[in-house]
Amino acid sequence: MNTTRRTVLKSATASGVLAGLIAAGALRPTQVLAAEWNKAAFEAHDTVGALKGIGAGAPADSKDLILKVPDIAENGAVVPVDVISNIPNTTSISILVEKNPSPLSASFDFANGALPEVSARLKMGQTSLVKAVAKADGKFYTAQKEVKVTVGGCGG
Amino acid sequence: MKYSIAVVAMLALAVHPASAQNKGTAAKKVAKPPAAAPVEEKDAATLEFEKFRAMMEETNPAELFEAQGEEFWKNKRGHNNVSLAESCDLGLGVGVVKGAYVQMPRYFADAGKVMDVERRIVWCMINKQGFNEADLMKRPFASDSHTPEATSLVTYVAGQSRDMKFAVPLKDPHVKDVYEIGKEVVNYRAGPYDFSCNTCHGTDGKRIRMQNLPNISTHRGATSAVMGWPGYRMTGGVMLTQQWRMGDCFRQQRFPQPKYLSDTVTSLLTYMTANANGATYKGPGIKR
Amino acid sequence: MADPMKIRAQLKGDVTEIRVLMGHAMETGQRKDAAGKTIPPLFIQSMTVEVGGKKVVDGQIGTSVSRNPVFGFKMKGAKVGDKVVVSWVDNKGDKRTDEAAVA
Amino acid sequence: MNITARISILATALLAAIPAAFADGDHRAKAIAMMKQDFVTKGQATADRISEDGLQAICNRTGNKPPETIAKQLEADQMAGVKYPADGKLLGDWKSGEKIAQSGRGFTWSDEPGLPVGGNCYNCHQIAPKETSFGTVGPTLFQFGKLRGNTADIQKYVYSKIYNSKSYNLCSEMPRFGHIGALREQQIKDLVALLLDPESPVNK
Repeated sequence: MNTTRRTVLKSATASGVLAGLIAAGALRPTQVLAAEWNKAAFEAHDTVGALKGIGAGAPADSKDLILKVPDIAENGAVVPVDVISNIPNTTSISILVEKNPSPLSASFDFANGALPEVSARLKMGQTSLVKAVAKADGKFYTAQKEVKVTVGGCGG
Repeated sequence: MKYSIAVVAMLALAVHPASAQNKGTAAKKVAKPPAAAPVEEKDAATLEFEKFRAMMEETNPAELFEAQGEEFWKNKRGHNNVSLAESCDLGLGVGVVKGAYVQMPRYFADAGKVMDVERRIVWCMINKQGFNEADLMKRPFASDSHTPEATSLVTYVAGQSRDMKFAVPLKDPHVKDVYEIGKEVVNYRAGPYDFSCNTCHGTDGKRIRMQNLPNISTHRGATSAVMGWPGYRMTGGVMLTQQWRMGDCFRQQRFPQPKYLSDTVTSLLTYMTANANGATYKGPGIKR
Repeated sequence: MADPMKIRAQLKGDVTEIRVLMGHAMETGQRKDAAGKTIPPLFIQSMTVEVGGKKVVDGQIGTSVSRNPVFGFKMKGAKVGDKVVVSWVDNKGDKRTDEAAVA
Repeated sequence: MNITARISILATALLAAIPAAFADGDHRAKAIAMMKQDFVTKGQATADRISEDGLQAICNRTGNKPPETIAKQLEADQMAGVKYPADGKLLGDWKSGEKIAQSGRGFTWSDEPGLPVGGNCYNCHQIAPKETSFGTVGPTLFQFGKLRGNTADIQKYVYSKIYNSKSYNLCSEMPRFGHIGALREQQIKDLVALLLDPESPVNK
């Protein structure tokens, strides 16, 4: 089903064809709207590449983008990250971990009443900056914080 | 969506008062630690870890295993095609799970033994459902690719004692005897490093690296040692039981391996859980 | 087959909080097994949240999201009883859809 | 007579003379019998590790507080077994000492046998100030040399303490790293340097 949808999206760019499929009930609108996985952005090996991949060349620092992360993560395998955007008309939020092999972790688009905020849990290989990027009115904004990943003992 | 920033910031602080404090400590830390700073930073780190744990416990992946365990408990399974719900007595009557976990280990006359929850569940799987014993012993603990059914079952049964008080029946002389034996196991030094359980867990306020070490001879320490088990372990992302935990302690003690579901492990669990009697169990937890 | 998700959706004032817990290995493709063989990547790539028949969140994720992922979202405009449908698809085409109601 | 033999003779004599206050013989006997049944060899952690040696038996039966006269005698025995480097040099390289102090590997059933083992030092002690993830089972060793100096006597004390902690305190919680062959001579020298070398970050 997933493959079908992709094939349709790739081959049938003519909107008329899509509209026909929707009308015929072959596809639900939401599925049509779902974008292809952004391979270029997620597989980029540095932040510059990842930002370029999501269309955010040089995002501006913003105090209105709130990034909540622990100062020290007890375990790099599970680092809780909360992002809240107070920037008006925010439509998407992405989260990046600078020193991970592929920095882009996740990217969310919001619609239909969703508030521009998200909480997620990420893996971090080492102490690194965590970046949030928000898109609002076609512009990109960013905020960042360092999370220390500690050496573990026994126990747990 | 166009709410004022000030209001949102206030709301954020109200919801997460800790994050406000946190900014204070972070700022202090940046102010360059002098030579003796590590001790101060340790305290900040401990606070930070507690916050981190609280965040993680909001939504604990252990819930996934509780749900699986419930299926395993209620469905007819095994060679005898019977469910544990209709055949297994955890000490409060056949099929009763509510409150069973916090009253174990306990003595089971049908088995002639004091058993902890995992031992009892596996005993029921073998003796009531007709599972093959050797199969259940083969891979008793969770790995990346495999979570034993007994682990999910323990997680489910434990979840059914959430917010109830530990009440290991120490008045039962069988249980008391095993408790006293457990106390001796805790004291016993052996192996190349001369370690006993007490080397790390017999004094208040000690740490290994950043890990706090509960003093299991005290009510407070024993409570923190049994709390949060079974636990979802962030390292590896697997669900693990106290049977695993005790074995891994022995590994780090440089001891040989205790057999799965051994008397030794039951005796330790009896000692620790009974020392925690009266404390309220919070349900399956999350571990480093 | 993939394990069921746990979905919680709660209306507090006029904001609905949605939390989703997914059972998934989220293999990065960089780890090695005991035998030293690389474990191939296996991770959720996309997820959606629909409430009352409308898509509110459309997410794409990579390998660095933790094993057994947890996500939290918030929205306005939902009411008690609205159906919350969460779906994910991983890089091998495995997928899962579960639902809950706003409480 | 070798040391082990001597300890075991002394231990036997002592065990017979242990005051009744220390004896909870019934449950202890049951516990030991039970553990001998329950533990199995895994990897390098062989089942026989569950048996006490003479020193452990004394500490186990006296709540780690053996009568003073006997403790002194046995500590002296442990001290007699400490082997010092043939060249007489006790101060190694603090940089490799730091690495050894960081490592907690060795002797568990999941460790590969034969590899150099770690000192486990940071598990229990604060040492160099840069490492903030340190344990508190043992005392802080920060500024150890700065406070005590780097004299021949101190070097000898540190070397023998790491080699066999029980030569100073019979029921010390610290492993006998040299005595059991866990740390090699050069490793112990490097740890001595970590604690005493004026150039070591411990003493800065």
